[in-house]
Parts: sequence; structure tokens; C-alpha cells
Amino acid sequence: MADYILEANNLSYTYPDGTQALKELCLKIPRGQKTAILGSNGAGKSTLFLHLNGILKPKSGTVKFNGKDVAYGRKSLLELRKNVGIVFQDPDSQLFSASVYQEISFGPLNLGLAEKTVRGRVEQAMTATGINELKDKPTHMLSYGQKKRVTIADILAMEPQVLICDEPTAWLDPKHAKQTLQLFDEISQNGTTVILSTHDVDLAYSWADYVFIVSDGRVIGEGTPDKVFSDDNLIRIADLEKPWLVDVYDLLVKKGFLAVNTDLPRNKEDLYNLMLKK
Amino acid sequence: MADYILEANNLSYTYPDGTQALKELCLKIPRGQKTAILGSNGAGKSTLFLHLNGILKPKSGTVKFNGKDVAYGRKSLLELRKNVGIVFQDPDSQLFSASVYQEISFGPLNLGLAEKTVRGRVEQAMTATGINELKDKPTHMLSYGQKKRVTIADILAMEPQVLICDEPTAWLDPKHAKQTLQLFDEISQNGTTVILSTHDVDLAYSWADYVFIVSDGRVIGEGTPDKVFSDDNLIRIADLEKPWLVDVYDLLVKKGFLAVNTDLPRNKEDLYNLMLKK
Amino acid sequence: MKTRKMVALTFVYILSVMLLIPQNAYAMHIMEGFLPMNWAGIWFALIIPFIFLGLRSIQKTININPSLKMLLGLAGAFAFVLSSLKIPSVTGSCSHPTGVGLGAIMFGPMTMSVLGCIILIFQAVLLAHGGITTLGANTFSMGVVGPIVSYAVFRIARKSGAPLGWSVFLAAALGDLLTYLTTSLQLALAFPDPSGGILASLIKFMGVFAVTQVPLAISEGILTVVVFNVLMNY
Amino acid sequence: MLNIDGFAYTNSLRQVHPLEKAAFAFITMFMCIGFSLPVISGLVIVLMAFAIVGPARIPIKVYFRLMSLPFSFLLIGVVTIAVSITTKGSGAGWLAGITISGITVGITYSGIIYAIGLFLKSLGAVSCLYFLSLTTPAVEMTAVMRKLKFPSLFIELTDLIYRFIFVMLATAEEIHTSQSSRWGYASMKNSMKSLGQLTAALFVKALHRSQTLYTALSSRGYTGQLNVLTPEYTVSVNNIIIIAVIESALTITAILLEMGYIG
Repeated sequence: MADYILEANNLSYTYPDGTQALKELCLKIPRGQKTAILGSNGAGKSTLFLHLNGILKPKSGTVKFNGKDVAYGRKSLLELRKNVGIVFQDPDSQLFSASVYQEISFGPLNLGLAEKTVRGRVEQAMTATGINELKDKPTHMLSYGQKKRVTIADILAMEPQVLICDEPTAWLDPKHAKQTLQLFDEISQNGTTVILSTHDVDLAYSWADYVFIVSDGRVIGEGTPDKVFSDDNLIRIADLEKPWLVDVYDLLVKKGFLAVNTDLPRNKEDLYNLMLKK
Repeated sequence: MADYILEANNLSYTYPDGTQALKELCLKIPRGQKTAILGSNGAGKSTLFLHLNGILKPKSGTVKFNGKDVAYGRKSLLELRKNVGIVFQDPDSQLFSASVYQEISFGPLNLGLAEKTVRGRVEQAMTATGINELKDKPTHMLSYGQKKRVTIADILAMEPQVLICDEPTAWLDPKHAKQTLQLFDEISQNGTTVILSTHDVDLAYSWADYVFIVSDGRVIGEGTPDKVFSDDNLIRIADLEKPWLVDVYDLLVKKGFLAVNTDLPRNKEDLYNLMLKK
Repeated sequence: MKTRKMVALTFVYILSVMLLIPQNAYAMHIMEGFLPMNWAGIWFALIIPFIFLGLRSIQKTININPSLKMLLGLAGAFAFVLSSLKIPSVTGSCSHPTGVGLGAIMFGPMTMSVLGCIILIFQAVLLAHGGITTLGANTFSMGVVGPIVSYAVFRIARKSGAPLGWSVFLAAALGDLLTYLTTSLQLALAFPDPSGGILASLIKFMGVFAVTQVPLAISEGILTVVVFNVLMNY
Repeated sequence: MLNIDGFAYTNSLRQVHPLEKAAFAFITMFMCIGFSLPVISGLVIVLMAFAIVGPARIPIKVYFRLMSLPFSFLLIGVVTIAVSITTKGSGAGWLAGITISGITVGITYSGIIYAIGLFLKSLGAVSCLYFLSLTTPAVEMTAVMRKLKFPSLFIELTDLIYRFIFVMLATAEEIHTSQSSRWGYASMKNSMKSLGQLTAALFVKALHRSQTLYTALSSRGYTGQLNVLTPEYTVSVNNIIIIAVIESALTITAILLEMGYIG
């Protein structure tokens, strides 16, 4: 039996303005894996995340963390938020302090840790995200990419079991996007379950262990990247595109340049090696 | 002799905080063409744009519009801004009116046009951007993609000769990004010179007639997309990546699947056809 | 009487042409070090109860609704940013603390005394506009008198059936004027005219400020109405 | 616009304990205002100019521009005080005056002396404020306020406001740019309308931002208190000795002046 760290069962949610954001959504996040949640703008990804750490309470359905239903009492909510951290899309609406150090110390302090422990965690989170040299800079002088790193450190300092990141690479240029993904790889290797949402199919395809496709408030497809992205129909319904690696691979197979049944290449090097082998 | 609608000669600009954003930048925008300006975050693209419609005044160097030096008097600035419209990157910080209609009518009304003309232009701009049904909606209730369209309509309603768009597809999902580019194609076909900035190389490669590569406040490369993107060194210095079409093409040529000297494919169909021919 | 006015006006006119037109409203807050120690202390003592009451009322609301803290933080930043915008006025563009009237109507005068005090700290520290030793005096005029007047005028005007637009205009414009009257009074008390006394001094200061502040109060009133109208449409 | 803030983070005294800097600025300021002696005011101006341009390494051009900022208030205030109005007519001690229908407006000798003293005193105090704000970031000033046991709600609000001043300022600038590039400030009438729209939009965005911020902070366990830790600073005995020496020297000079031994 697979081990799921977070589960959503028949989650429905309607915003006060009447927008039905989630419609009986079901998903199970495998523990310790790198999960990508794909969907077009407005598919319900952000709303789903707000449910996963208890900010929103579902109109119907349940959220399970470590196999147990989430209760919405004060104490159990704090417990959930300690373990499931969200990095929001817009860093300017997550950063509340002008000082990077103060900012990162906020989460761990809320956990009721001793001052010394908090200081240790802040240092550690800054090192992990490579922002040690920003310590003395105010958040309003940081670039977009730097702010993004600070918001990730915010959450890392709480040492959550699950790190959720909403559209982490939007607005980043290729170089910074790559660095951010490497950071997530490291976090994942340290045993944290990393979930990120994106509509960048190439990113999701190369990075994720497991992919969910969300469309119109529902999960309409899931599986390993090669399986999910081979399903033309699914991709079309979700208003997404095929990753170019898959596209090229299909083309090469169709032309007979590559043998069918080879494993799908997960990155440029894979593709290159496949072609060399041929 | 080529016909240039906008020219920047040795443009230098330093922000009050000391950041030198432009360093003797030179570029000439060909009239009526689709121009892409590529560069990583912080390369100086946005600062350049603010010079092209006179919001910023260069510390040294000149901007030419239609072959004439831009004067920084009140009247000539207004004239320039009427003809060179900018759609800014973040629609959220740009929209300021209560309703979509009011927002789009802002520019034409300020131009002092008769109410009837304004109405006509607003209708036309809404039709062109496909947002007729949003007419009475409050701007802050729109989705990200819709907001983006409203900001484009904002500028179209002023009927500029040049439309500049800063990172038009950032944060848009593949479907909406495609629609936006189609919109730019239409605008361009109607005789407007369209300039856009991006760090999405795939987009720039497929869409643009002419490409400038900006890095650290300077233009470090320019030319037709196939020429610019074949220059590995240039792409690396600019912290960009190669468009995957070029990458795949190179790979195929290297492996002997495609003949050298073929024209570079500009989109998926081109590549497909090339391979069929072989 | 007429000639006296003329002399005063000529004097004020020359001064304003010389000093006010090319710059912004530094004339608004009392500058660092300008007040003698005793007056600086007195005004500090006078604002402490207002700050205390303001903090207590905010804390009460936060206990029920923790999101109010973020709202007040943003509202304070909003008011600071507004004060740094240039507003078009008959005497040229002036930067100016709009938002006090608006804030008083929306959050009540007690809350505004706290926000006003913080905004004034930042105006002193970030813009060299006002000062720390004069913080008490400036908070009293801009954070206590201004908001109370705005709030009271708005309430009275609404109760007596005045249209919303006029109520907002009067609240903002009068709150503004009373702020400057208070500033003039504070200066007059600290610096009585050696021969004419406090009254003569008050007339001098009011005369100087009137040139810039009357048109500004009107501009600010109009702007607040425009803002209110737009907000109503949101 | 907020370049004072920029220097606060980049000046050469950035790493000095904020409490030391605050003590130096405020003690000096109180001496300047408390003694109210022109010579002391002059000394304070020179001392602070030296501290700002020397150890803190603020460019001298910046220092002079900043010092010119408060001049307009200062001149208006000082001239207004120097000018006397009386119904008794001009007499001894008057340098100049016009009498019209029994009211005399003019300048007295003592008025001028008083005005010059006030001018110097205020400028001295402003120098002290500049020293503090050019060397100490606002976040560190609030850290000092925390140490001095100011009400935590007051400090939390101060920190929040400081942080969002910059966010809102950027938004205001973007809207302003977008408006000006669409002729928003082409005429007086346009300007009033545009500014009204800008203000309202800014307000709505502030409301919206406060909600998203609340959401983000709640997800990190916020329940009403914004507890944070500040980086630790080391106290420098050297600095304390320097401050003590300077302040004692000022005090002794002032006392000697008052007693008439010098000056």
C-alpha cells in the first residue's frame, strides 16, 4: 500500500462571491515525492492549497494529513500549519517585515520554540536558500527572485513535513527558474514532501515524480509524468500543452528515428543519449 | 535604406538609488515589424521602454521617434505618448478604474476626443481584445488573463503607432499565452509596430520578425531569430536558453537525421515538415 | 483694518513667492528642534492618553478579528504614500497628507491618532519632514485634532441631512484647516510676539500658513470627494 | 524619493549597535535644544556634519542637499518670529518697521538675535535626526523600541507600515506611470481626476493586500501577535567611550558658556 501524506476527499468549495472553485476534488499526495499540480489559470490550484493547510474549510469533503482527518479547532489547525507550509505566489503579499531575519523568525517563533532554536533555524533556512548575504538588506530592496527565496526560507525555517509552492517559477528568467528547481530538489532530498503548482508543462515534466492535472475544480488526470503527458486528450481538455520533449520524442518515433517502447526522455540529456544509442 | 520608427542612441540611465540600468544602449526598431526584446530579469528592458515613450529622460543619449529627436517639453512628450503606448508587466498594479469601460476610456478621454469618438474607440478596442462581455465588470474581479487583455485594450484605444508590451505572457497559461500572441499578430497586421519584451526564448523565436538581446543595460546582439538563436555564445552570456526548436534541430542535424543548411524551423509544423521531407 | 490686511498680505505674498512655490509642504509639520523643550514635552504628554486609548481600542478589535492588524498596517502605509504624492493646487503642486480625513471617517478618530503618530515618525525619519522632538505637537495637530474634527464634521453633516459629497468635502477640508490652526496655535504659544503677545503671534503664523493651506484644504477636500466617489463605485 | 532609507542600509556605520547610534543622536539633540546656546548649536552642526560625512561616509553632496530640505520651513518660521507686530509703535530696539493705522509691523534687534539662535538650534537638532536616520534602518529603530519596552502593538504596526510603505509606493508609482503615459496628467482637470482614481485604486489594493497578507501569515501560525527576533548586535566599549567623551565635552563647554567663562 502506498503511503500518502496528504489526502483530499471530495473537496468542494465555493467563494462568497459564488465562484465554485473546487468540485468534489480528490487527490492523494505520496509521501516524500516531488509532486506537480498542473492546470491553467483559475483551475483551482491555489484554492486547493489553502485547504491543504486549513486556511479554508471545505464546504463538503475532508482533508487528511498523515491519514487523519483534519479538525478545524485552533490547536489542530496550528499543528497542521506547522507541518504543511505554503509559499504563496506573490512574495510581496507574504513578506510582512522589512528585515529578512525578522521575517524568517516569525514562523518558528509561532511554534513556541526557544529563542536559541529559532535563531538556529533561521540561519539554517538562510543557508539552504542561499540568502545569507541578504541578511542585512531590507526586503524592499530585493529583486523578485531574491524575495522568492526569502519566502521559501520563511517556510523552511518551520521545518514542515510538506512544502507547497504556488507557481514558484512564474516571472523568473530561465536561469533563476533553474536555480529554484534545484533548491526544491535539495529540499526534497532532505525528506520533505514538495508540492508545486505550475502551468509550465516542460518544468513539470522534467522535475516531478508524480503529476496531477487539475481543470475546473477537479482532478482530471494523474500519474507519472510520462504517462500523463502521453495522453493527448487529457492535455487538450486541461488547456495545457505537451512538453516539447514528449512532442519531439513522438515525432522521432513516428519517423522511425527512435524505437517505440523506449523510456520517454526526461530531459535534454536523456533525449540526446537515446538518439546516440540508436 | 531601412525605415526605423524608434531609435535609441547611446542611451544611458542611472536610477536615483545608483543602479545603472542602461549603459550606452543603441537600438533601431524597424517600422511595422514584430520586434522582441529578450533579456533576463534586470537586464534593463523595462527601463528602456520607459525611455521610448518619454516617461524617463536619459542621462545621456537620445531617443528618436520617426527620425526626429524626442524633445522633453510638455507638448512633444504628450505627442510621443499618444503614438507610443506601453502595456506594463503587472496588470494588477496598472488598472486603477472601477470598471473595464471606464478604464479603457481613460486614455482617449484624456486625448480630448469627442465622447462619440471615445465610445467608438473603446468598443473597437474591446472587440479587438475579445473582452466585450467584461464591459461592466469591476477590474479587480477579473482573472489575470482578463486583466492583461484590458491593459492591452487600454493602449489600443489610443490608437498608437507603436505598441510596446512588457512581458505579455508571464503568468499566462499556454492557452492564454497563445491567444495573446495571436492578438499581437492581428494588431501588427493592422499596421501597428509591435514590440514586446520577454525572457521566454521559445516565444520570441516563433513570434518575432526581429530580435534584440539585452544584457546588463546594453544590446549585445540583434538580428532575425534564426540568426540570433544560432549563436550559442550570445545566448549564454545573456543568461538565456536556446529555443527547443533550435536545440532539437541542431541535434537532428548532428545525428544526420536532417541535412545541414536547411532553413531553421520556426514552429512545430515546420520541424515536422522538415522531417517528413527527409 | 484694510491697510493692515494689505501689509500682511504683501508680506505673506513675497514670502510665499520666495519660499513656497518651488518646494513642497515642509511648512506643514513643525520641524525638528523648533519647539523649546518644555513645549515639546507638554505636547507629548497631551498625546499619550490618545495613543493609549487608540491602542486599547485597536487591541480589543484585534482580539476578535486578528486581520485588523494587517488592515491598519496597510491603511497606515496607504496614508503615508498619499502624503508623499503631489496634489495639484492653485499655488502649484504640493505634497500633502491626504488620507487623514478619509481614515478618520473609516476607522474613527482614536485609531487615527495611533496611525497618525506612526506616519509622522516615518515622515520625520524617512523624509526629514517634522521631527522626533516635535512628534508630540505634530501628532496632536494631525493625529488628534484633525481626525476628531473630520469625524465630528462628517457625523454632524450627515445627521443634518447634508449630501454625502458635501459631508466628505467638509470633513476633509475642515479637518485640514483645523490641523493648521492648531499648528499655528502651537507655534504662537511657544513663540509669543515680544510686543504683541500670543495673539499677535497667532495672527502672524495663521497669515503665513493661510496662503498655502487654504487652497490646499480646498484641493484636498475635492480630492477626498473624488476618491470617495470612485470607492463607492468599486 | 526615499533615499535616506537607502543610505540607512548602505552607510559605513551600518553594523554599529543601533542603541549606540540612537543614544549619540538623542543625547546630542537634547543638549542642543536644552542648552539653547548658539555656540553649542553650531558645535552640534559641525559635529554631526563630521559624523555623517566622515565615519558614516554619506556623500557630502547628499548631506548638503538634505540639509537644504528643511530650509523653507525654517526660514518661514524664523522670519515670522523675527517680525513683530505691535500697536505701541516702533521704539528703541527696532531696526525697521512700517506703521499703518496704528499697527506697526517690523523687525527688532532682539527678534533677529532670537531668530538666529532658533535657526541654529533647529538646524543642529535636524543634523542629529539626520545622523540617526542616515545610519540606522527603521527596522533597527523599532528593535530599539522593543528593547525599551514600547507597547508591542505600536511596534508591530510601525513595522508593518514601514514594510508596506515601499510596496504601496511602488504600486502608486506604477499607476502614476501608466496614467501619465496615457495623458492622465495632461491638464489640471485630468490631473485631479487621475489622482482621485489613483488614490481610490491604491486604497482598494491596500484592502486586498491586507487580506492576502493575513492569509499568508495565518498559514504560518499567526493568531494575533507578530513575534519576531532581531539580529544580535555587539556592544562596543570603544563607541560608548567616544560618545561619553563627546557629550561630556559638549556639556562642559555649555556650562562654561553659561557661567560666562568663555564666549
